[in-house]
Amino acid sequence: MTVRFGIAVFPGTWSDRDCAHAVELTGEVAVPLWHADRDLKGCDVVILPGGFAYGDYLRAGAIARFAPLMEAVREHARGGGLVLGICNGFQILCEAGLLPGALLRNSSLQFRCQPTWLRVESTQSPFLAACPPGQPLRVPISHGEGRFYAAPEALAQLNAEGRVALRYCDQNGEISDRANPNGSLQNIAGILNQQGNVLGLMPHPERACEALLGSDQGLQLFNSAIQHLAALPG
Amino acid sequence: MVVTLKEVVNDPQGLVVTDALHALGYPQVQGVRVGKFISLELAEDDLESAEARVEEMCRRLLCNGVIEDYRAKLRLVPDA
Amino acid sequence: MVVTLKEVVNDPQGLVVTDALHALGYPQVQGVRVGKFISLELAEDDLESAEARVEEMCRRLLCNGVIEDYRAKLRLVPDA
Amino acid sequence: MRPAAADSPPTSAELRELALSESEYRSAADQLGRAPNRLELGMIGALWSEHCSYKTSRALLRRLPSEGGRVVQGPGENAGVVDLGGDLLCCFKIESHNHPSAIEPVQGAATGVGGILRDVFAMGARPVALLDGLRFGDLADPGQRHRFARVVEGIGWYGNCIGVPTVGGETYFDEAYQHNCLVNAMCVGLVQRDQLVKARASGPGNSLLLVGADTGRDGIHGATFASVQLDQEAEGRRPAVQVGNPFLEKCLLEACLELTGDPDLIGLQDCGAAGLTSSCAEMAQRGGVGLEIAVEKVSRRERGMTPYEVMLSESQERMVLVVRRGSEERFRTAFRRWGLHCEVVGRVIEQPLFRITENGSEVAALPLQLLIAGFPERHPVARAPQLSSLVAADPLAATPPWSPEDAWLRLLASPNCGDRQWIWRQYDHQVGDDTVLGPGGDAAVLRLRGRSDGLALTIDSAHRSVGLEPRRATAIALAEAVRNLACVGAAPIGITNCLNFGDPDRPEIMWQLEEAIGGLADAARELGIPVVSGNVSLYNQFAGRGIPPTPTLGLVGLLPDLSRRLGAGFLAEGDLVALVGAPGAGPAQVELGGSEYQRIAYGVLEGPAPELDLSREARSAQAILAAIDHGLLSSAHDCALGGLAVTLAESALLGGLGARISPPLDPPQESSPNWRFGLLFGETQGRYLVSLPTGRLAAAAALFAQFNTEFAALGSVGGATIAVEGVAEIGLEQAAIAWSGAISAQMDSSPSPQR
Ligand SMILES: Nc1ncnc2c1ncn2[C@@H]1O[C@H](COP(=O)(O)OP(=O)(O)O)[C@@H](O)[C@H]1O
Ligand SMILES: [Mg+2]
Repeated sequence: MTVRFGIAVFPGTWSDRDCAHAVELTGEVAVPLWHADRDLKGCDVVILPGGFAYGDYLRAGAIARFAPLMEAVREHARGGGLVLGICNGFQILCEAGLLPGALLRNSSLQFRCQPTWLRVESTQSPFLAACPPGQPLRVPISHGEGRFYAAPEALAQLNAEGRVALRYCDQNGEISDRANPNGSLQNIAGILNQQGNVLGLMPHPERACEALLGSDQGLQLFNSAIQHLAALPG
Repeated sequence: MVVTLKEVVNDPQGLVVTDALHALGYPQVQGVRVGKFISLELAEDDLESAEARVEEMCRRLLCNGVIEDYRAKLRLVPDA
Repeated sequence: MVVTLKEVVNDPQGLVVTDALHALGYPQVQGVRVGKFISLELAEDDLESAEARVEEMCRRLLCNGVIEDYRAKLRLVPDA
Repeated sequence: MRPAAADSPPTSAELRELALSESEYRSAADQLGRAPNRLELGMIGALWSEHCSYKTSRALLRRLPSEGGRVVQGPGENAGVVDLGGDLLCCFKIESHNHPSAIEPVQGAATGVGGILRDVFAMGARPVALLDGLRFGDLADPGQRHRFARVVEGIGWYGNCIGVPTVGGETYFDEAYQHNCLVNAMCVGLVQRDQLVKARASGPGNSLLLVGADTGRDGIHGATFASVQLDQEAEGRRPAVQVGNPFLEKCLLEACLELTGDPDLIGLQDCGAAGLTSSCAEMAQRGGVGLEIAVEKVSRRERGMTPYEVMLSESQERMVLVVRRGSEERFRTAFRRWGLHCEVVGRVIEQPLFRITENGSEVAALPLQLLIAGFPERHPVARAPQLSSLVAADPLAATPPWSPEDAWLRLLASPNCGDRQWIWRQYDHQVGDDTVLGPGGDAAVLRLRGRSDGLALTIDSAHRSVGLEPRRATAIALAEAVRNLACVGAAPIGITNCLNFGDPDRPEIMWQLEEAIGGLADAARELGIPVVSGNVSLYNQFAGRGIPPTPTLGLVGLLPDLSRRLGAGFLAEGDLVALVGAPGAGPAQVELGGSEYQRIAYGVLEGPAPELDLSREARSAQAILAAIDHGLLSSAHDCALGGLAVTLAESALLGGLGARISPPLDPPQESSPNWRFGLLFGETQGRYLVSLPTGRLAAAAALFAQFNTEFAALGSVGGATIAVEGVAEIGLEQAAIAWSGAISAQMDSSPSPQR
């Protein structure tokens, strides 16, 4: 059975092609999903890729979340379907209320494109189940508004429910301010919804799928999702 | 209307502006916060319903309640 | 204070927000422009000189005179 | 022809506003056989401006070689095009946005990027890379830091937002750029041969479409604005600054690329300088037809705009298309899908005329010949200034202010030799998933999907001696660019160039322009690389003072085998370090004239520029490529700014490994006791610093001998220091601190608050 990855395209999205490329590397199928459609074309996984949907005007993701496609994504998520929000996609998921918190301007006030190390904090999620525990992933970031914020209660709940998926760390998996590229609370790089089927992260796993380009460890997220779906009954 | 970051959310831009102003020789600057000023022209003749509408636009789009507060002031402009 | 793009200067953000509001079902929105709202606390007891200072800060740093205009409103706050 | 409503003759003030001379006005009136009306005059002024007409540089530009086996399109279209083989074409061009960036750094730089992107996708090519060439004054000056930070922010903002990686560039700081920062942007795109679009109109009756942003009163007279000195006057011209909209451009880009290859798409062109006037006139002229525009059909951003304002508006993010009659609706629908509105604003006509009508009545009618080619070419006097004594000066005469170690560290800590990461970490250099080598090396490398070869890109400007010897210093820029490509394993296939100069009406500046173009032309011929596109920016002048002549070259190269690519950093402890291509006795050169060491140690520019031997350069580049192809080398680094010492330190720092070399210490007899500084920091051309496994020494020596290229093993990689035996030695840690802080330490001390 092949897995169909739907890749959302909003006006201003740019990592859709990179995501499609990553999916092709896994041998599965990438299906473009147009923001104005309500149809997920029978996709098993929906990826909200990186970019600057609607120019990130007003707030990153603020306008994109109203796209007709997002209603279908919401449905999909509610039914337990897998949703992966990368960078701008993460911002959209937060604006849409599918994930808690918000992403603010980097504390440096500058855009940052650099490699980061990510510590996998929870293998609960289908996207992370296959990641070898205790082994940080090398995945680049590329954003100007990636500083994760959530109100204290929300933050406490995220931690309590094991929904912090990834934290910025150093090469040895140590969490430190030096390893925090954007000032995110508690070095948070990615979080999960309650059921764990929706993952949002600022780093770009689709850019870390080939050694030729510096790292292939981002592939683990895609493969993990594929294995999860393969294991499902029926 | 004015959309500002909640007090609890820290505002690095405000801090940098503060430092910059101190550096420029304005020690009397205590604290700066930077928000958005959105001016919006509405074709409505009834102030009441206009206020309700703006309220709604803020909640839905213009302001993100997780991190921001807003306040709106409406002014009736003859034959806008 | 409020820092806004000059009238003659194109405001892409305002245009996109306008379209978004129309799409959300607010046809009565005529035009939107997005600027900055900067709140600044000054330790000055004399309003006059405070105004002069703020004026100066705007010209020197807070407002980019090439494309932006500004207007400042000051309020005296007891023992700020 | 019937004069459209005649006006009173223009005042000299009006002509000045249009940057038209009295004689140019008379010439226009003569060719027209009548007095042009105001609108026509505005259109003529814009198209006859230096920016659009190249009336001063044109004759010189003809000297540049633009032929070559791979050349598909030379100068004359929106961008140059070379053949990569397998029906894949590479489309590239560099352009300046100096004046706007000087006035509003963020938006000026951003719209510069937007403009060059449009030039590339106007040809149907998908932009795959951006590069930027930057020049600023002394970073110690807070004003310069602010401007620099803002320009970097603007370039980053536009490129990051639109999703095209900025993979490389060049940055240089010198007081001489205090009042005229230079911002050059280069874009590289890829297109399948059958998708290539030309900016030509044809087929009378076919429709002219305008798509993208609404037209506002933006940058009216921007073209003329870019063609006059930047001075107090600039104050009044400020409206020429614009706010870019990368989001809109991203939609335009995708929509246009969906339409290329459509048989009904006849011509595509961006609206750049002089807006509709220039883009439409160019398209019509290239196609040998005429165009008619109904100005009221142009959708406006502001009320009450006159035909004059509409025709001369330089509103960003607009494209014009010529499509086959009957297919208009299809195109409009395609654009609407991307949220873009697209209007039919005119049609192609038989006569070679540019006709403008407003609600049916003619408001302008000009022969295209007059608009595009009617301007009198200008040939200002060129005279070489008296420089011989400066050139003759001995750069080794003065007593060195510092010890060799001290000087070495100071060079590493200078913003011109130091780490540039502070800049490029703000640029998305990876989007697109093709960046194999990003910023930070000698050249950027992109893979080509489904192929085993790769693309290499670099930007390089003239050696600092350019003020004294523009000809040689410009040739050096090309030689250096070729070495940069060779270091990663690529052979050059095309050049684009941006000529940033002062006021050409000053004889010494006209001389600089002639010499620089001559130097580029000769070197490009000798090295067999075609110049396929470029741009000229004159009047980079403030209060009577011009910038140093700054020809900036962008080169595209091909790596035959991507898997063989090399980096500049040392790879392995124990590897040998060798110097390739060093003429004569070995590395003991004393060429400090115009060197970076001379600049920071003495703050002067004197002495002869480094020797340049192009046939030697060609040979050694060949040799390096062969060595890389045979897998003999571990690293290769071009030996340029800062000389052997800085190059050695860079390879060490990039690899995180120390190194020790012992060059033969045989100072030329006549050289002063300062020859040590010459050895360390002399900027002798033609050299590569390479490292290789000891086991490959014999093979390498043999190979370089075959190419009759000097090869000298000087030492080895390893240890906690960087040492030139018997001359100077610095700690790796020490060096790392100096080098990595060169820019970031200064910049992060004063973060810029705006935006
Ligand atoms: N220095 C140069 N060398 C070669 N070609 C040049 C040079 N300057 C300009 N050109 C060519 O002249 C044409 C017009 O240049 P330009 O006005 O910058 O293009 P555009 O109008 O598309 O921005 C282009 O084809 C450009 O490649
Ligand atoms: Mg063009």
